[in-house]
Amino acid sequence: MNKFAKIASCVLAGTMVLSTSAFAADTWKVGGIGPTTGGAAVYGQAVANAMQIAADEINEAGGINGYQVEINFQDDEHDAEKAVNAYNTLKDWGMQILEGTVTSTPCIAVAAETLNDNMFQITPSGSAQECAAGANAFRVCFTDPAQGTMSALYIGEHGLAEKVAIIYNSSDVYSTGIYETFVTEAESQGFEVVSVEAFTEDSKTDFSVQLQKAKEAGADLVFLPIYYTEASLILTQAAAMEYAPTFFGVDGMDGILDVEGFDTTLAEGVMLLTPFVASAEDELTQNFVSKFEELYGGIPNQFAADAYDGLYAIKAAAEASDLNPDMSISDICEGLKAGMTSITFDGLTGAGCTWDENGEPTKDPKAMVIENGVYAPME
Amino acid sequence: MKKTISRTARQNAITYGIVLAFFAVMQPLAMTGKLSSSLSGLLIPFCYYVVLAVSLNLTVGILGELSLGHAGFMCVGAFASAFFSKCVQGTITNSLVRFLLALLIGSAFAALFGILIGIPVLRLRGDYLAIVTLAFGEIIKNLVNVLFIGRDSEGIHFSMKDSLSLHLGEGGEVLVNGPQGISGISRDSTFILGTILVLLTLFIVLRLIQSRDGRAIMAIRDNRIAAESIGINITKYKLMAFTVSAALAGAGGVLYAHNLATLTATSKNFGYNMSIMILVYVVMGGIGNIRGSVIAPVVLNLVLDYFLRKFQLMGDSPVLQFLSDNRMLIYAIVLILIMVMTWSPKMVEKRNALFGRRKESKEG
Amino acid sequence: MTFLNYLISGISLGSVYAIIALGYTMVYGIAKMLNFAHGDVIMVGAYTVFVAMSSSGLPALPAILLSMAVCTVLGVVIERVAYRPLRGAASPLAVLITAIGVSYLLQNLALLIFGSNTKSFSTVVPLSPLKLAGGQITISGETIVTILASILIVVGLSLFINRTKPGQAMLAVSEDQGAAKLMGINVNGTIALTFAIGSSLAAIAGVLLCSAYPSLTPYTGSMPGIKAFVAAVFGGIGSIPGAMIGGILLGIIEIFGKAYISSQMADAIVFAVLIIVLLVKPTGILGKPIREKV
Amino acid sequence: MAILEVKNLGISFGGLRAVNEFNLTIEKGELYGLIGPNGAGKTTVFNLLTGVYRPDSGVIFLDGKDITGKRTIDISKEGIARTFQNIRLFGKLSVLDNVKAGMHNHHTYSAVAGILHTGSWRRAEREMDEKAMQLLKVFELDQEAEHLASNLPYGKQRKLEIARALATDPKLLLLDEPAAGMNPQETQALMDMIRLVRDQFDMTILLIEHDMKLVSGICEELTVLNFGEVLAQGETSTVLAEPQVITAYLGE
Repeated sequence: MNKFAKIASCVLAGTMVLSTSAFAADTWKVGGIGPTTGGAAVYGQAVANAMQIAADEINEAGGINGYQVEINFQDDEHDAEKAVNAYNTLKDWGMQILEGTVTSTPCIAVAAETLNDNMFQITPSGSAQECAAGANAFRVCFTDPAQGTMSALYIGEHGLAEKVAIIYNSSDVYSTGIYETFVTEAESQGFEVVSVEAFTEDSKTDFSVQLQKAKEAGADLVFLPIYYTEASLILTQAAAMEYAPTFFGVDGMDGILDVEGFDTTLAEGVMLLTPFVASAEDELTQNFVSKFEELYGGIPNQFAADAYDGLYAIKAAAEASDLNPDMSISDICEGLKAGMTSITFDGLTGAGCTWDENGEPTKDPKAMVIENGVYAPME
Repeated sequence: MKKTISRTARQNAITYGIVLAFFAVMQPLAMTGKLSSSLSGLLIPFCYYVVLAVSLNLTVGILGELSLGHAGFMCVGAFASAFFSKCVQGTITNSLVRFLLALLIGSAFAALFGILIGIPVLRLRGDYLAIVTLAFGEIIKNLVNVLFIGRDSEGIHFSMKDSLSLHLGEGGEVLVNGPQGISGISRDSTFILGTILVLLTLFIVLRLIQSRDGRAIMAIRDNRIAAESIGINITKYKLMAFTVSAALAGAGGVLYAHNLATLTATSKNFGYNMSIMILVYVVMGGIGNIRGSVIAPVVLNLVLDYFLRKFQLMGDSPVLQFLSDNRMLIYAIVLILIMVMTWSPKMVEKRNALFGRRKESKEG
Repeated sequence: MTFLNYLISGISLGSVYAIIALGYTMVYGIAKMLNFAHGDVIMVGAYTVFVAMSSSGLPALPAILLSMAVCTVLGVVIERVAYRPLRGAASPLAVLITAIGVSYLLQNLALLIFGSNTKSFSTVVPLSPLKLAGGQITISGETIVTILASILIVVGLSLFINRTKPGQAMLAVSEDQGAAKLMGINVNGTIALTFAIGSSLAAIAGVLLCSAYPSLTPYTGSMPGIKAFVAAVFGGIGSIPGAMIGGILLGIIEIFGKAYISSQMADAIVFAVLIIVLLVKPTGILGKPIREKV
Repeated sequence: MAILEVKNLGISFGGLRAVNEFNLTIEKGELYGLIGPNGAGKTTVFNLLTGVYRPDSGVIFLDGKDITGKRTIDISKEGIARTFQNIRLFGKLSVLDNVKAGMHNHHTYSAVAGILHTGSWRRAEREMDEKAMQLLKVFELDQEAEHLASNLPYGKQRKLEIARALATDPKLLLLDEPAAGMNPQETQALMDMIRLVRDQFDMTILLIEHDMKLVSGICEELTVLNFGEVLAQGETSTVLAEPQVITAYLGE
């Protein structure tokens, strides 16, 4: 025990030394937070990688207002407490701007901290309403309520179905948020929600019951406000039981075609609302996708695109307000807030995107349908 | 016999002293802003992890039963107290009063669950008890995730399906929102309150151990049949230890809930992962060794959330970068190494040969 | 008809739990330790097959054999490096915590090597689904193979343990390690062999798990591992037929809970049933009652 | 009046009649022996007397009170204490605490008092300490009061177990093979000690023993069990001379 105590005191002594780190303000220090380990690692890693790509591009082109950008990405294991730890670590590093966090719950916890510090925060993919509640907080992605409403509207307006079934993840904030607003909007649309079934983080291998219920209720469209990992299993299992309704997803569905080893014919005819399409022909997307593939392997998903856009939005806003890294964190925040609401931004996830004072983006999702293994725009 | 009392009293004083010394060093530094953000952000987590580890040690080390559902009690305490705080945020504005009431409510709820679970479950033994406590923790987590409570002018509404089923009227507010849990909780936890809670936990646990009841609990641990033969009520004392442990875990949960702006129940924070994490603290600090349970959580959290994160900032070396990028991997290796070094009979033998056999007499 | 469909789904899911539980229960029964890393060995087995088939283009059977070999070696190495030094430690919890460390280690190594992207696992089962009642009921090839494999493993393990010399040694070790040693049994060797067999079973389980539910990440093994552990306890941990029965029952309960009570509360239902079963029968369905001698 | 009176006691385990029609009367202050070959049901009798097993038939009276079918802890409160064939101490507790645990039901205070260290705690703990040290002195364990029970040598562990049983302040003390594993010198010392316990504490003792020397040396009366049945009962010297007893023992 004594030895343990001694080691502990040494550890603490070391800690004190480390805590005094001076930093020079000749670069932009942009922090990132997201899960790079644990079950949600795929999203955090995508964001970390895309931020690095964007930063390298920006630096090569001369930086933001002539100053280089430095990125530091910290793991939050998709946990609120760890996210705050990560945030504090980044503060010690000298972070001036936060791009994060990737997932909603940690984002809400960190948003309370950034509000307190008046640190500018833009979350690439924290979609819960509260993620961008503070005046200092912005987001790149749509909110969950927006996605739910838009999906129901789209299905209703285009008369895609009469009977709709929903399968959602009841232990996930994102999924539950979309599901609830979808149902609310559905009431005023010309279709009926005939079956609502959930699954949880701890039992997401077998979906036969949920599919069986949808089938029995005669649903001709199944709405999947979930991520593509589970969606790929649902498609496989639906095919096995020869149930072939239209599957309609949201931005979390993006990435399904790139699951290594996935039989993409199963995804044929799947529809989704997403602001980003990796196969788009425009130069911006092509450039990003090819860089991502080259550096990290695999096709970038929605999260990566949001993160890439996020950093470019910061750049645009900083340039609009003519900021430099010598300013205080709070001044940078005020400047970026002003900048964000004034810019019109063309990015991977939409052209002509603007932000309001609540930090919410205005852009159009693209409705896509999977045809011959690739996305095709729907009309 | 005088000597016995004074020796344990001295040992306990050292334990309290460690906590107080830590507080005395950290608090002024944190107050004056000399402490790095990352370290001051860890101070409250240190407190609740210590409370959780010490309380679990009561079950594992003193009662001698393996519980894998400790986070379940933490979850009950956290949600009960956060719900309370959320409800009275407008009416009780003094954060200290609110926190103390929340602490009482959180611990009381956790204790209640401790009794409810304990009565049927404590008849089981060993690994079967472990698996049932794990099951209980998972049930709590699952139920919290489908719990929706809202409030409007008509009063409190409740649903186990979704927030739409609450049918809230105009201006209604969802207080507990299923997987999104409770957000906008007043952040009433402070390092001072945390330290007081740690001291209180130590006070209760250490004094309980040295009392007649503690003796009975440890007698059951060492030999159930003999304990019964001298007239010790097994069920009563098992339940007592289990309930106190649950109540203290609930108190830890209260501190946790009021430290972050949002409270959700995931497998990371309230599932078996957390229960196992707390067990790691207990075993690493020494089963039945209360002081170890004070030190181990602090050291392990420092390693995982402080040093491994900081390595990256210490220089441009690719080695440091690798360590930081793979902190969970390094942590796993550190965990295995420490376990093998401290517990393997061969290592223990070597250590005893090196340092003499004083360890033996210090136990208990 | 719906009921039958649910029943079949339950059996399909249960057969996967069963085959994982078999490895769990065997290691528990003989080495008397909860090997929390078992689920992660399953994940390693699945990745091995995935890499062998998709990158090296091996056919299914050699890939599975390779995966069994890899997992066997892995199991023996884990046992030697992380578990054996703690045999005879002052508390059995020490090795439990080490097992948790090994579990974290395997997950994070896989994350480092294979990345976090989900891999879709293509099935190794060439059987087409069995259709009954004019196509209203379908039993997938994976389910048939998994059940057959489980039965084969139950029979094979039972024969091995009861009829062979190393099997008898395992029995002796499981009864009393000290006494077994005095009888001249190589306890370390026997336990290493147990881990070798348990881990090669994990490889098979991994392949079948991912064939039935084709989604592979570094964390794939963890939750099914816990569920299989629950299944093993259900059936009476240490009992080989018990693991199979427990696994299938668990699958059926999970599916029925989802279908007839609430899909949101499936986990709570499964675990509540487990608690009730253990309260009625404290050592599981086929577990031997513990009688303490006074 | 008899301290212990057992009539027609019996129990079966899965068809096997482990103890059948067992009768026994022990007077206050007596040193009584229960002997018999292995598997004769001696320890089963102890387990029936202490409530570990519930008898199928028969009654047990302790000091005139019917205690048949009561739970172990209640029987302990009524006044039967025991030791075990394979020593059962609280290994991780100190020697002193082992004895104090034995006084569990005699010096009580609430858990809250124990945590707040109120007057009742102080009084009870002080009394317990004093009494326990006295007991330990009798058993020559006072020097080891602070040692962990598991660190004591075998012989002293046996003594400690007796001390702990006495700490419950029993009317009847049951000793299950107290001399098991002891050499002749130790057995001799043990015999002296058992006599001492009887005299000093005015105790009634029922003991199970294999060691004939010990039995014939200290027991005033004997019951011989064989296959769960009473083979012979009465004064020690008479019983040991009975031919069926000799056969049962030689036949073992």
